[in-house]
Amino acid sequence: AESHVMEVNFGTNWVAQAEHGGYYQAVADGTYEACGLKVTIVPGGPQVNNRALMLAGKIDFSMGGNLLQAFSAVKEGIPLKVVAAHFQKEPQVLLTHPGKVTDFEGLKDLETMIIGDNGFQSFYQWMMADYGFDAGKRVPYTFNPAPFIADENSAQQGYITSEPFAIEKEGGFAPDIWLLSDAGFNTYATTVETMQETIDTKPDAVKCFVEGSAIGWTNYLYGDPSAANALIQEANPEMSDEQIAFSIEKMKEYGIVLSGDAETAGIGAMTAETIQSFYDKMVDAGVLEAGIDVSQSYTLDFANTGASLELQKQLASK
Amino acid sequence: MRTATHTVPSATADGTSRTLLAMQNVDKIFGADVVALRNMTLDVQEGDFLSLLGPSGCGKSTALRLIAGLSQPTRGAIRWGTPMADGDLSVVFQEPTLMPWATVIDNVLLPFRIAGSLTDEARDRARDMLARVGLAAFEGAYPRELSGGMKMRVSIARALVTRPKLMLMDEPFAALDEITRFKLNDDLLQLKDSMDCTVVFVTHSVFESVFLSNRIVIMAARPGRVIRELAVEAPYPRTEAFRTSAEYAAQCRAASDALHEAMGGDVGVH
Amino acid sequence: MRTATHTVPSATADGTSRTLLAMQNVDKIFGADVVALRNMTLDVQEGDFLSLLGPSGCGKSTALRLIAGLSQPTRGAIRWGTPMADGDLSVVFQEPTLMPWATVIDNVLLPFRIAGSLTDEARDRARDMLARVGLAAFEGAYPRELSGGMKMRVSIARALVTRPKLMLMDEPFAALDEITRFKLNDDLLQLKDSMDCTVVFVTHSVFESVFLSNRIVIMAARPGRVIRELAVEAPYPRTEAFRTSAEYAAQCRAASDALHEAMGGDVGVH
Amino acid sequence: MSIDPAVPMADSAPVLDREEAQRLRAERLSRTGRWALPILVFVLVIAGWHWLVTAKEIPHYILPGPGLVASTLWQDFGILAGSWLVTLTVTGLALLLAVVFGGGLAILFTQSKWIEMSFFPYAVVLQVTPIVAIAPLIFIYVDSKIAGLLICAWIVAFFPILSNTTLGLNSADHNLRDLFSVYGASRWQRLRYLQLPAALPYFLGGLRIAGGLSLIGAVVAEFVAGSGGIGSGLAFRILESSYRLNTPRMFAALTLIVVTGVAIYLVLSWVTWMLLRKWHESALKRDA
Amino acid sequence: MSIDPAVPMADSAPVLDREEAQRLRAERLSRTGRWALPILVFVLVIAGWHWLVTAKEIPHYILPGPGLVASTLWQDFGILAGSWLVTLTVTGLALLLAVVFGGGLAILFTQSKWIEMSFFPYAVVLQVTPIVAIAPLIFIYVDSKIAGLLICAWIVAFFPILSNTTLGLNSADHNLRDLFSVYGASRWQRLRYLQLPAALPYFLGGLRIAGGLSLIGAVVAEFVAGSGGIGSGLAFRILESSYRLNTPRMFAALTLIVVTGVAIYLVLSWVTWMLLRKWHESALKRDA
Ligand SMILES: Nc1ncnc2c1ncn2[C@@H]1O[C@H](COP(=O)(O)OP(=O)(O)OP(=O)(O)O)[C@@H](O)[C@H]1O
Ligand SMILES: Nc1ncnc2c1ncn2[C@@H]1O[C@H](COP(=O)(O)OP(=O)(O)OP(=O)(O)O)[C@@H](O)[C@H]1O
Ligand SMILES: [Mg+2]
Ligand SMILES: [Mg+2]
Repeated sequence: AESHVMEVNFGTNWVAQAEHGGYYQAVADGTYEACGLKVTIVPGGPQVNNRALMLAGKIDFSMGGNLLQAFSAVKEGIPLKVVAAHFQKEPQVLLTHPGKVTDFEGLKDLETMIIGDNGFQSFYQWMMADYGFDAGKRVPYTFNPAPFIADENSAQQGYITSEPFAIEKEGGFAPDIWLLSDAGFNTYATTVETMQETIDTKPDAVKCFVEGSAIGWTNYLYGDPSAANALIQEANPEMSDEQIAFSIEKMKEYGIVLSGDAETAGIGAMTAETIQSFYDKMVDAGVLEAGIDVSQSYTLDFANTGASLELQKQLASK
Repeated sequence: MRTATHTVPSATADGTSRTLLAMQNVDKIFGADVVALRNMTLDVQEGDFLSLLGPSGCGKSTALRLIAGLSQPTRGAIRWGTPMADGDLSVVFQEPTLMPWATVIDNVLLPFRIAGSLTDEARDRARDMLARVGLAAFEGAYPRELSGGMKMRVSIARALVTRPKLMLMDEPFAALDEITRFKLNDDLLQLKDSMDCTVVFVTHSVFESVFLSNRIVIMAARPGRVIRELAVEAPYPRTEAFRTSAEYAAQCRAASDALHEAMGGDVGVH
Repeated sequence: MRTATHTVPSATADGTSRTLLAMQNVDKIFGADVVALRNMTLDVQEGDFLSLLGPSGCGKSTALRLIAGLSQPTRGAIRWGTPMADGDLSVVFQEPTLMPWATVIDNVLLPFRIAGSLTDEARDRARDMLARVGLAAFEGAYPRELSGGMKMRVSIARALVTRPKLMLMDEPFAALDEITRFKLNDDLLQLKDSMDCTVVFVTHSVFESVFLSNRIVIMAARPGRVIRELAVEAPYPRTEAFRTSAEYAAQCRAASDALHEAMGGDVGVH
Repeated sequence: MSIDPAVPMADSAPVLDREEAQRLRAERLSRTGRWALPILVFVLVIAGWHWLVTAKEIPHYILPGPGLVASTLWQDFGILAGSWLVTLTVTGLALLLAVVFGGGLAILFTQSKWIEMSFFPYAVVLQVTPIVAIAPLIFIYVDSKIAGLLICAWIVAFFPILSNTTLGLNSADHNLRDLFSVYGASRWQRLRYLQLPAALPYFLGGLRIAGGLSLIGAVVAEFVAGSGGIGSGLAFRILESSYRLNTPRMFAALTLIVVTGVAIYLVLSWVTWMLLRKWHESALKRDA
Repeated sequence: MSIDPAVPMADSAPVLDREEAQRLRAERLSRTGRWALPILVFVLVIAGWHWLVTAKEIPHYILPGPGLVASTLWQDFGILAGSWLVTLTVTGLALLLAVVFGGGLAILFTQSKWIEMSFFPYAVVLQVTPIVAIAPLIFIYVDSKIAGLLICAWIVAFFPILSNTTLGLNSADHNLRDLFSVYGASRWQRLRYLQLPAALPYFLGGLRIAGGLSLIGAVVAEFVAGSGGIGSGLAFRILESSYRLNTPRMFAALTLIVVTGVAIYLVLSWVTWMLLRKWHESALKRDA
């Protein structure tokens, strides 16, 4: 079987971190290799566009933030497919100074919304359309929380698994957290995207990658993550044990990876209904135009095989 | 004709004139070892038309620059007997030194502009001066459109137009033909007479220096130094008649002899 | 002395010489209306030492540039009787035109460098030529460290060092003192004699033109044109003796008269 | 050397005509070539791009062909035009600031060698500081968004003007400087009548560099300052179309930026030529 | 004008001494000032920074004081040094590329007005294209990461060299050009012996601008190329510390960048001075 090991690469959306733990886990413990893949993880970064590299065929799999871009791809006639969604919920949150606002609606009254470019293009569009947020209040988030800490009247985007930790550590206060998914932004997140051509020419590789990743995630969150963490810290020496522990804890606490469909169909599972309902919501909100055939944007052939169910039962129930 | 002493400024023959300036034991050394001037002492009396005559490279331009305050002596000093205000001085450099971005008339008007007196009268004077140097038709031209001699004439016009107290002229007429040159010689003398100024004049032409000056200082090269001073006794105004007089011819011969004799074989060219 | 016709190149008095070049009915107009040359016709015979004499701004430099091929006639043409290869020509411009970034010796060596013959012999010749113009001590100096006359001498050395077939010289000695000038006059004649070249020489000095040339072309200004041509019959080599001869004085007087007469009142200066 | 030794001496009249005709023809050719060649090259570049895209079957979402970009530009012009105007405004203001504060600093620096040695390093500091890193700081302390944008764009654009103008001011001919000294020119007069004109060719050189940089500066500033929705410039459109995977529109926006840059360059070149053609070597037509 | 009319004519010997002493004093002062003033200004800037941070109680995560930055620099030097080396390497190579391909293009462009008019616009296109937007395209078609990095950095840095060198090559004295024509110089000789030396001051001016830009280019390239962990330069450290809110370290990295930029500038200024001091107005010491 060794001679059949196929090399693929997977572009993430950020530098190595616990939010990519499942993939590193599968690399570290040989899960991918067991089904014949040698996976190289290509970390992303603030200005790095790994998706463009995938479109050009330089990268086999790319990590998607949420489903919006997959819908755009259909609209633009790009043969791109979401093959798995490893985060059942969008872990994106808005952070405020403690006690500053009392509910999600209240965020509108703040003077500054610190939102990154991608966030502005995706969930903020929805916030504007659905809740009436103001585009003019938005300043870009450069992944530096200082402006937020300095300004009580601001809100900042963040991953539930990262920013709250950093802010608590450096700013000395625990920010209030407003989960987007709770407010109705019901997209899958941290998806795995690939080109139709990859699915057509090497379906085994896709299957192996999706299933291996699901197993990897299970092991990472509920088994021993130390080997994956070592890889993460090797790729990103700045990543602290503390931060990793915090992230893992939050992913579990909020059921980011394992909740909803994932509990019955396995980690990474998607349903056509969820996707369609998210799309409809976005159309209603005016973020997307109507008439996109969203069924073109994904395939359930790989994600819902339940490859990790066994392991989930074993580990997660403990 | 007489060889003047040239050490103490107050000891000139003409008791009535006042000393305008005096170079006292001036050395000028460029870099480590190029001695452009060595122990040069020279006085200029008010009203003098003093010519500096000497071989190429003997330090004439350097002396002029020292007087103009454009360069500091390495040793020694330059003293002034009469206070000089800005604008009391004008210079014709050896090169035309025109502003390439300005028209001929603007170049001539520069001194007025700097003095803050750019009046209509100044413009008229500039036009008049351009006409005198034969460039009336070229006031709107740019320097690059002029011939070598025309450029130099603009530079001369610029120096004369302000009627300064002291004029330093470095071979102003070298690039000009004889006829223009004679014409400008006359003009210069007339102007000097009418406005009572002092001229220090560098030239290579013995004839010119005799025609124009009351004092001729002869310099030698390497190191640059004063070796003789001659006085030209002929009275002003000097006219074309003087140029054809026997006296003029005699003075020229004398000056030329003095130059040759003083320089001996060591004339900078071997 | 004789006024030559100046229309047909082949009609010169000396039947044995060949025509090197001929300017035929050349007009040169700058911009819309500055007529620098009007219907200028001039032939240069091989071996000529031809002087252009004329008032400032009459188009002497322009004519030289046309001959050098640096500028194209507006009308008319310049024909060559003898093929000229690269390096057969050298020019002394009215301005020194030295490369400020190169030392004196490197400036003089430029023609060799361009010809691809920068040998030790070339260096020796350059040094020799620098010594002749009195700049042996300055071969390592940069142009800005030289006096005006010294710069011009470097430019002269550069033009002479290659022993060209045709030399175009634009007032090369204007910035030099009489002694240096005489010395270089002699050198130039010697050189010309030894290497059998042709010289077209612009000067303001009647004396110089008579001493040096076999033909003197007198030009007038506005528009620039040839108005007289004189032949100087005295044989070569011409020495210091010639300069003091009665014949020389007579020829000078004749040339000067011709110049004055030909130019009338219209001498470019009014 | 353009001496032509082969032309025979005889037959001068016909030869004259022939030569004049030749001169005329060369002139006409050069006049045509001046326009024809750039257009030809442009057509070739576009054709090459088209060929590349079709021959290599590059999908439109990676590199759209020129036709697709052009038609997108046409269709989306309504959307893009507003953004274009925003970018143009910021670019123009940034260039103005760069001229004022780049040129002004250069003038200050040439007043004294000491000032220059003491403060020039801080200009370099500004030049090399990554905008992305200090933008948050700027936006913490500068309240007005447009002011922040302009500061960012200015930081990107000012240095070439400062550097070139300083060089130019220091390159004034020494003889002319001496002349000004002789006439007792004040600092201001020396600056106004000597140093500034002498520095003009250098300044304009810096300006032509800064023209493009202020456009880049406007784009970068927008990236770091970020404006959403209404009032956002081409940078925003690029990010947006890139996020939406609408590559043709992204290229249309890029095209607008590039066209703007070239237009700025051409305008500044024309200004340069107008100001210098009378006297500076770089703009003179040789001979006549 | 420096003529001093007030000095009396008598007493010349003591006056002479006094004057000479004065000249000496002025010279000594100027020699001391040359070093003392920049250092004084530097100390004042640092002190001002310190004062700002303490007086306004600016929290260290927004703007750390100079002391904190210095100590962080000292402590984290082990981490930062490797990144610094990476950035330095990319900067150096990018500057080299900018010199070769900026200068080379300038030489090509001055060979013919037609070539210049046809191709210069594309240089402007490169200059104004936002790297961020086309970086993905570059990385699609360029396999080697280091090559991609260098292309990005080069695009940022080359234009000032191209533009200034073109200007310089076109500014060679017309009389000298004529001289070269007379001697029948080939294109190459004219370039080598006339145009290149004449362009040197302009080229060096462009180089001093490009020095800083290639550093910026290296930083920007790293942003868009995005390398994580090992082998990544200072840009990555800045982003990372900014992300981690380790502001002191971010400023330590910024300090390294800034120091590098200033050092590059000083080195290039020194090179300029060495090459031009013999002959160019801008570098000449007036008089002696
Ligand atoms: N800036 C300088 N640096 C070095 N040496 C210089 C400088 N200026 C002049 N010299 C030297 O000083 C000497 C005198 O020069 P100066 O220009 O005064 O001569 P000059 O008498 O005016 O000659 P000319 O008649 O040729 O103009 C020369 O040997 C020259 O080489
Ligand atoms: N590039 C130019 N553009 C416009 N006019 C010019 C140009 N060059 C020369 N001229 C004009 O042509 C005429 C002749 O100039 P030229 O330089 O040939 O005179 P010249 O006889 O050499 O004078 P000089 O003895 O003063 O050097 C002058 O009127 C001058 O203004
Ligand atoms: Mg001199
Ligand atoms: Mg001339």
